[in-house]
Amino acid sequence: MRYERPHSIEDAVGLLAGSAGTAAILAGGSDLLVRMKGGFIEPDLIVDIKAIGGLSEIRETAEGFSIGAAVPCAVLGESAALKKAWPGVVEAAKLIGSKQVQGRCTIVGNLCNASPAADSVPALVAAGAKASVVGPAGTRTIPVESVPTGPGKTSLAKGEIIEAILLDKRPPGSGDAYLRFIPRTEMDIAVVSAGVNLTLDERGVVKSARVALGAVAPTVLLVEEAAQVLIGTKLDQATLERLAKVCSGSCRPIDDKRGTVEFRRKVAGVLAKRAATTAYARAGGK
Amino acid sequence: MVEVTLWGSLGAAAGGKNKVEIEAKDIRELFRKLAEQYPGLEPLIDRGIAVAIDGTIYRDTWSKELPKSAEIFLLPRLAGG
Amino acid sequence: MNFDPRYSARNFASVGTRPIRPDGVDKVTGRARYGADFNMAGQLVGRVLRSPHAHATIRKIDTSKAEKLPGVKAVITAADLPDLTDGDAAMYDILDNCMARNKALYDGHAVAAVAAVDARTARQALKLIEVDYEVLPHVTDVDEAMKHTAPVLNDTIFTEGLEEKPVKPSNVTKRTQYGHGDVHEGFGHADFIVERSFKTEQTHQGYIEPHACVANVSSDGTADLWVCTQGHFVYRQHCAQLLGMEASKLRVTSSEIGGGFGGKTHVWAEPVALALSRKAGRPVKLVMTRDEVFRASGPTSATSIDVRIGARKDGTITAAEATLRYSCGPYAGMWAEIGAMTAFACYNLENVKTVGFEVLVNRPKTAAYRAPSAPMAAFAVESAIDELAKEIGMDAVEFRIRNAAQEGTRSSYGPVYGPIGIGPTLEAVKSHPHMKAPLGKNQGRGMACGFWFNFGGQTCTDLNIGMDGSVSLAVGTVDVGGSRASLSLVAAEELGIAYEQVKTVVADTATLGYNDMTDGSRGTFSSSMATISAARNATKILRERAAQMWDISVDDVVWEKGHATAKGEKHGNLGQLSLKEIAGASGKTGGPIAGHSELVADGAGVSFATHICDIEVDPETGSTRVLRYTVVQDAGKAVHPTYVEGQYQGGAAQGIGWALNEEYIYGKDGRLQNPGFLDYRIPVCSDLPMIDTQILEIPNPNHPYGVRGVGETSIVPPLAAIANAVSNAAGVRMTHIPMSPPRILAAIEAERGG
Amino acid sequence: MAGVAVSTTINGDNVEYLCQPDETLLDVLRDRLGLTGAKEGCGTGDCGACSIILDDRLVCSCLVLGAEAEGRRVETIEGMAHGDKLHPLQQKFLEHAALQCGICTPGFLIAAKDLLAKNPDPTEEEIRFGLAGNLCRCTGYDKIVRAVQDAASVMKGA
Repeated sequence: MRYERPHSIEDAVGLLAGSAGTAAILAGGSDLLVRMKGGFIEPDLIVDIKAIGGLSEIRETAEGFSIGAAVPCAVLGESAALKKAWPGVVEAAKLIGSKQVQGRCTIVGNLCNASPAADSVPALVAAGAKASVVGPAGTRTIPVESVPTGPGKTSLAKGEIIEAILLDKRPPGSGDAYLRFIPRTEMDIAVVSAGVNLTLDERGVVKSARVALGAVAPTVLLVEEAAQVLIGTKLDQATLERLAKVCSGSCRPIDDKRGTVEFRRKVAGVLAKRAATTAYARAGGK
Repeated sequence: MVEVTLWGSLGAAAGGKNKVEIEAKDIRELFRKLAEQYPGLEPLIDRGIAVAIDGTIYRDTWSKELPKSAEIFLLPRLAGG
Repeated sequence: MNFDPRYSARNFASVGTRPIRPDGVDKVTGRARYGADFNMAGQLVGRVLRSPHAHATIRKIDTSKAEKLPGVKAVITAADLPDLTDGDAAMYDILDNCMARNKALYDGHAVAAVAAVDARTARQALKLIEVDYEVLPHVTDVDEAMKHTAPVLNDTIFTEGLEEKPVKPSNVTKRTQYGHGDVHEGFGHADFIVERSFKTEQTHQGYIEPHACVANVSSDGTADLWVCTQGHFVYRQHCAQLLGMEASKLRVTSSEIGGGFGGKTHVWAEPVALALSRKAGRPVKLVMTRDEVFRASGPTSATSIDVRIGARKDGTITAAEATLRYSCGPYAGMWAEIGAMTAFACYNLENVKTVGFEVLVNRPKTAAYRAPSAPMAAFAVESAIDELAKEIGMDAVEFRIRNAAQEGTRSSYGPVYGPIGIGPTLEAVKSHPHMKAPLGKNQGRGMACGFWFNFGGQTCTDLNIGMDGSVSLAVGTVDVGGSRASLSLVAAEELGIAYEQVKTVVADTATLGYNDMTDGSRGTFSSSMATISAARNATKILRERAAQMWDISVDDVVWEKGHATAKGEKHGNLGQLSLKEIAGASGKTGGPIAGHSELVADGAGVSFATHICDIEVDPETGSTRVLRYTVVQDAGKAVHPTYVEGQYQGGAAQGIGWALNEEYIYGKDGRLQNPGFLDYRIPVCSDLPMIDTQILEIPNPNHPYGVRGVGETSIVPPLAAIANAVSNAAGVRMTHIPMSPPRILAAIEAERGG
Repeated sequence: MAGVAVSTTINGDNVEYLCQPDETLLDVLRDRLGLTGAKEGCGTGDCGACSIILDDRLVCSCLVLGAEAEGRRVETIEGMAHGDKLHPLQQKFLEHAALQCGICTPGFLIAAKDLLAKNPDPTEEEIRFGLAGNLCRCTGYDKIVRAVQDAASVMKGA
């Protein structure tokens, strides 16, 4: 086993592309080290990307925000501008693990771990976030929802690294929210979760919407039909009930140690309702 | 003479009796005579038996005297956490 | 010898104060050494290979490849731990649990172990051990295991305690029965009868420190063992017996212990570490991973309980019965029996009957967990009691007060009670402001009672007085939660000196007589009794020495407030001699001054508690929040009230976790799905409110200071108290613990739907 | 497997060590440097007993590789007291009996220190959520929360 700490993204890509055995990217390590401890993975090469220039920064660009792959989630919460623009994304990122884990874990790691229950992913999907991917063949930008392809699996090719997550600038009248259900108040993996992102017109009518559900299918679900339910409404009670019904109906959950099919279905709708209500208020709706 | 109540599985080992009368001044004598009169109890006594004297549970105190009018109960020896 | 343990009222100077514990600074600075914090020169790393199957015959184990791996110094299997138990069935079970013989009986059962120069090599070696398993059908559910169609774990088991000996083996090792009166007749007099079935899932003690030890066996047949344990003398006996050693040649030192709660009361991997060290000729350190702790060390029973209670309109219970089925893991236990004994212990019942069934399942060997077996029985009984009170239309507290046991009551497990505290705890609850606090929407209040026996047992202490007058107290009960502070207070009290003059340590097995372990809430109860006895023996010597110094008769010397005082007119001018002065002269008056005590600290006295809690339920998700929690419990006499409160709070918190979220989850394959703190959900800080405590002090007549055990009872009421609160908040009766959100939501939905 | 040479700062002292590439910082602290104050309760970041501060961030040292400490600042429980003067949190933990078995205590103290550094005047709820990454099985957290509250008021006054 080798441990490498390259100083450029090109070197990192080169190391990963050139590795003969199992290679792993180390940013926060909060998933990787757990998997190593459990004997689920024994990498031949660990590429620590934290020394690469720029990867540990949140940049505000003309288009919006670029969150480097090595930025710990705790830092997201410390960025006032990001928190103001994308409160739902930040609250999702801040729900991953404990304070201790917050100091290490990253949203890119959360995305690439490809767990259907990952906290930040439904919020990112609802936000329409994109991933900037660097690889041997160059750079490409893809929607975050196309990264995980199933539990533990991603669409990234050998040698590819997500260097940053990109979030758009916010039009006025926008708000997002993320809620998850856990049995305790902290430290759990989401049993089911919902991210909602809305933009309202001047009258408070929903103009555009994205609704994403976590832990109810092999990957995070972007529920187009749910967005349609919201668009054109002021989130009256009937709309919220319809939203809940659509969300519950679109779930394809499983029974496991964290919850049952019935529970996930039902609570997905409840959380979608509640997240939508919060997002609406954040967008300035009344 | 003290009247001794055998509880739980002890009764079965003493031939189905749940009360026996024994002439015993202390726990040691009680155990010895019980084992003599009811051989089925011997392995259970060896494994450990608790004696409740007027509601207070004693584990292995052979020298503990049995007051004449006392209520004597034999109980299994318990585990604690 | 001739120690009189009877209580006598007195004014305390030290006992009842709240000083800082003697081991405190080491623990806040990281210097305290726990099981895994000790190392020896040349030590090897021990690791255990565990069965991935819930039930399998071990046909063959080939260790040859592992043995050839460079860096591997020993590989052992059951062949290296031969059966030396000589017909002692309980020890044989412990041995088989340490290292499987013919069959692997649960997911995580040890089948082989290695010692290697480092962890990596040890891990690699485990992978090179080839085990040929024949996988057998398994059963993990307690009710399923009782069915005649269930796979039988051990075909030598024929249910004990039945009128006729069964002809076929089964998973039910024993049936036991308790009670008195005639329940059939009693139910005939009832105006209301509540009948319910309950289930509780298996929980783990959840101590934060995994099992850890360092074993060093020397070629001369002596050995040392450093280990985290609740009873190093017991571990010594177990290990010596299993390894064929003389007990005195095995010196066991108890490290600081990072929690036990019953789970560190018998050996798990320690004999394995010793066997590895014996084979390798080097010290071996063996530390369990968290995964191993969950898969292979002491959970409590899963249970299935039927309860039936009847009462008259006036609120008098006329009959109560319960059938209790407790899982034991793959080895016989007495867990259902304890449940059967404790179930109705809070009540004064004319007609009561409880029946317990001990059930074998393919799960880890059940170990004691804080008041073992009592919380589940209390959950079932106290839930039914609440429901019955509702049917009668009586207040839940009033109903319990009306039926509470008191001095003279025949307990449901047999004996007649002496002075007990159930009534006073209920009265305290009745008048507690918590009971009158307003509740909001979706909020409910519940209360429940709990009982535990408390134990005494063999105890030994040495109290040595230094020439400077300072006192060192050596005890043999492991300090799991501050007992060194309590015992220092007791020594100071009895000698009449300052707490700071006493330093209490836990001695190793070579330097003190045998002590039973710290279980059954006995640590402070027993060792304080032995400490008082030792101090009184020391005081006798102090008086003799003072008499010598004054050249008067010892009969004229009394011990008061840390001083020898000469009594009688002719000694009026002698003044006093302090302990320090007498100690300073000890070299001339006969040598060192010490007091010893070896006794069986019996008469622990039973313990009762009543808890109140407020819960909010989210009716849309089944989520719960504990809003307020109050513990009322009898301590006899609180030696160090802060640590008594700590026991109350800790037990309540464990009970809350059990009630709401903690459970072992097995897959269809019989493997444990959640062997980690991520999915085995013990309460985190933000899950809990402050836990208020009220200490009642009803002196134990069998302890000089009136002390009772306080450690365990506090885990007994929470399951029921929370179930009653949830039921009051959500309007549904919860019958399955833990009341996880999916279970609560399903119950609410079922209620709505039906 | 080639060892990684690491030069770092631990509790203000320069420290150099050689570790394996897959070795956690917790193992390095405990097994190579004799700093056994940080405990391994789970090895998966779920219990917080191995909490340390790494460049002003509270982390679980079981989720950090020893190799990653290169050039960084590590603070452990062993560096919390100043000589024989305990940190106010340490003192208050003793006074409030905020520990029973004490295995979680170093982790709690480090986490509480980090919490108060970032939020000197936390509410009870902020303390509870701030310490949610540290498991305690003995105390029910009551006395821990009170000790942190008391320490916060002492530190504000200082």
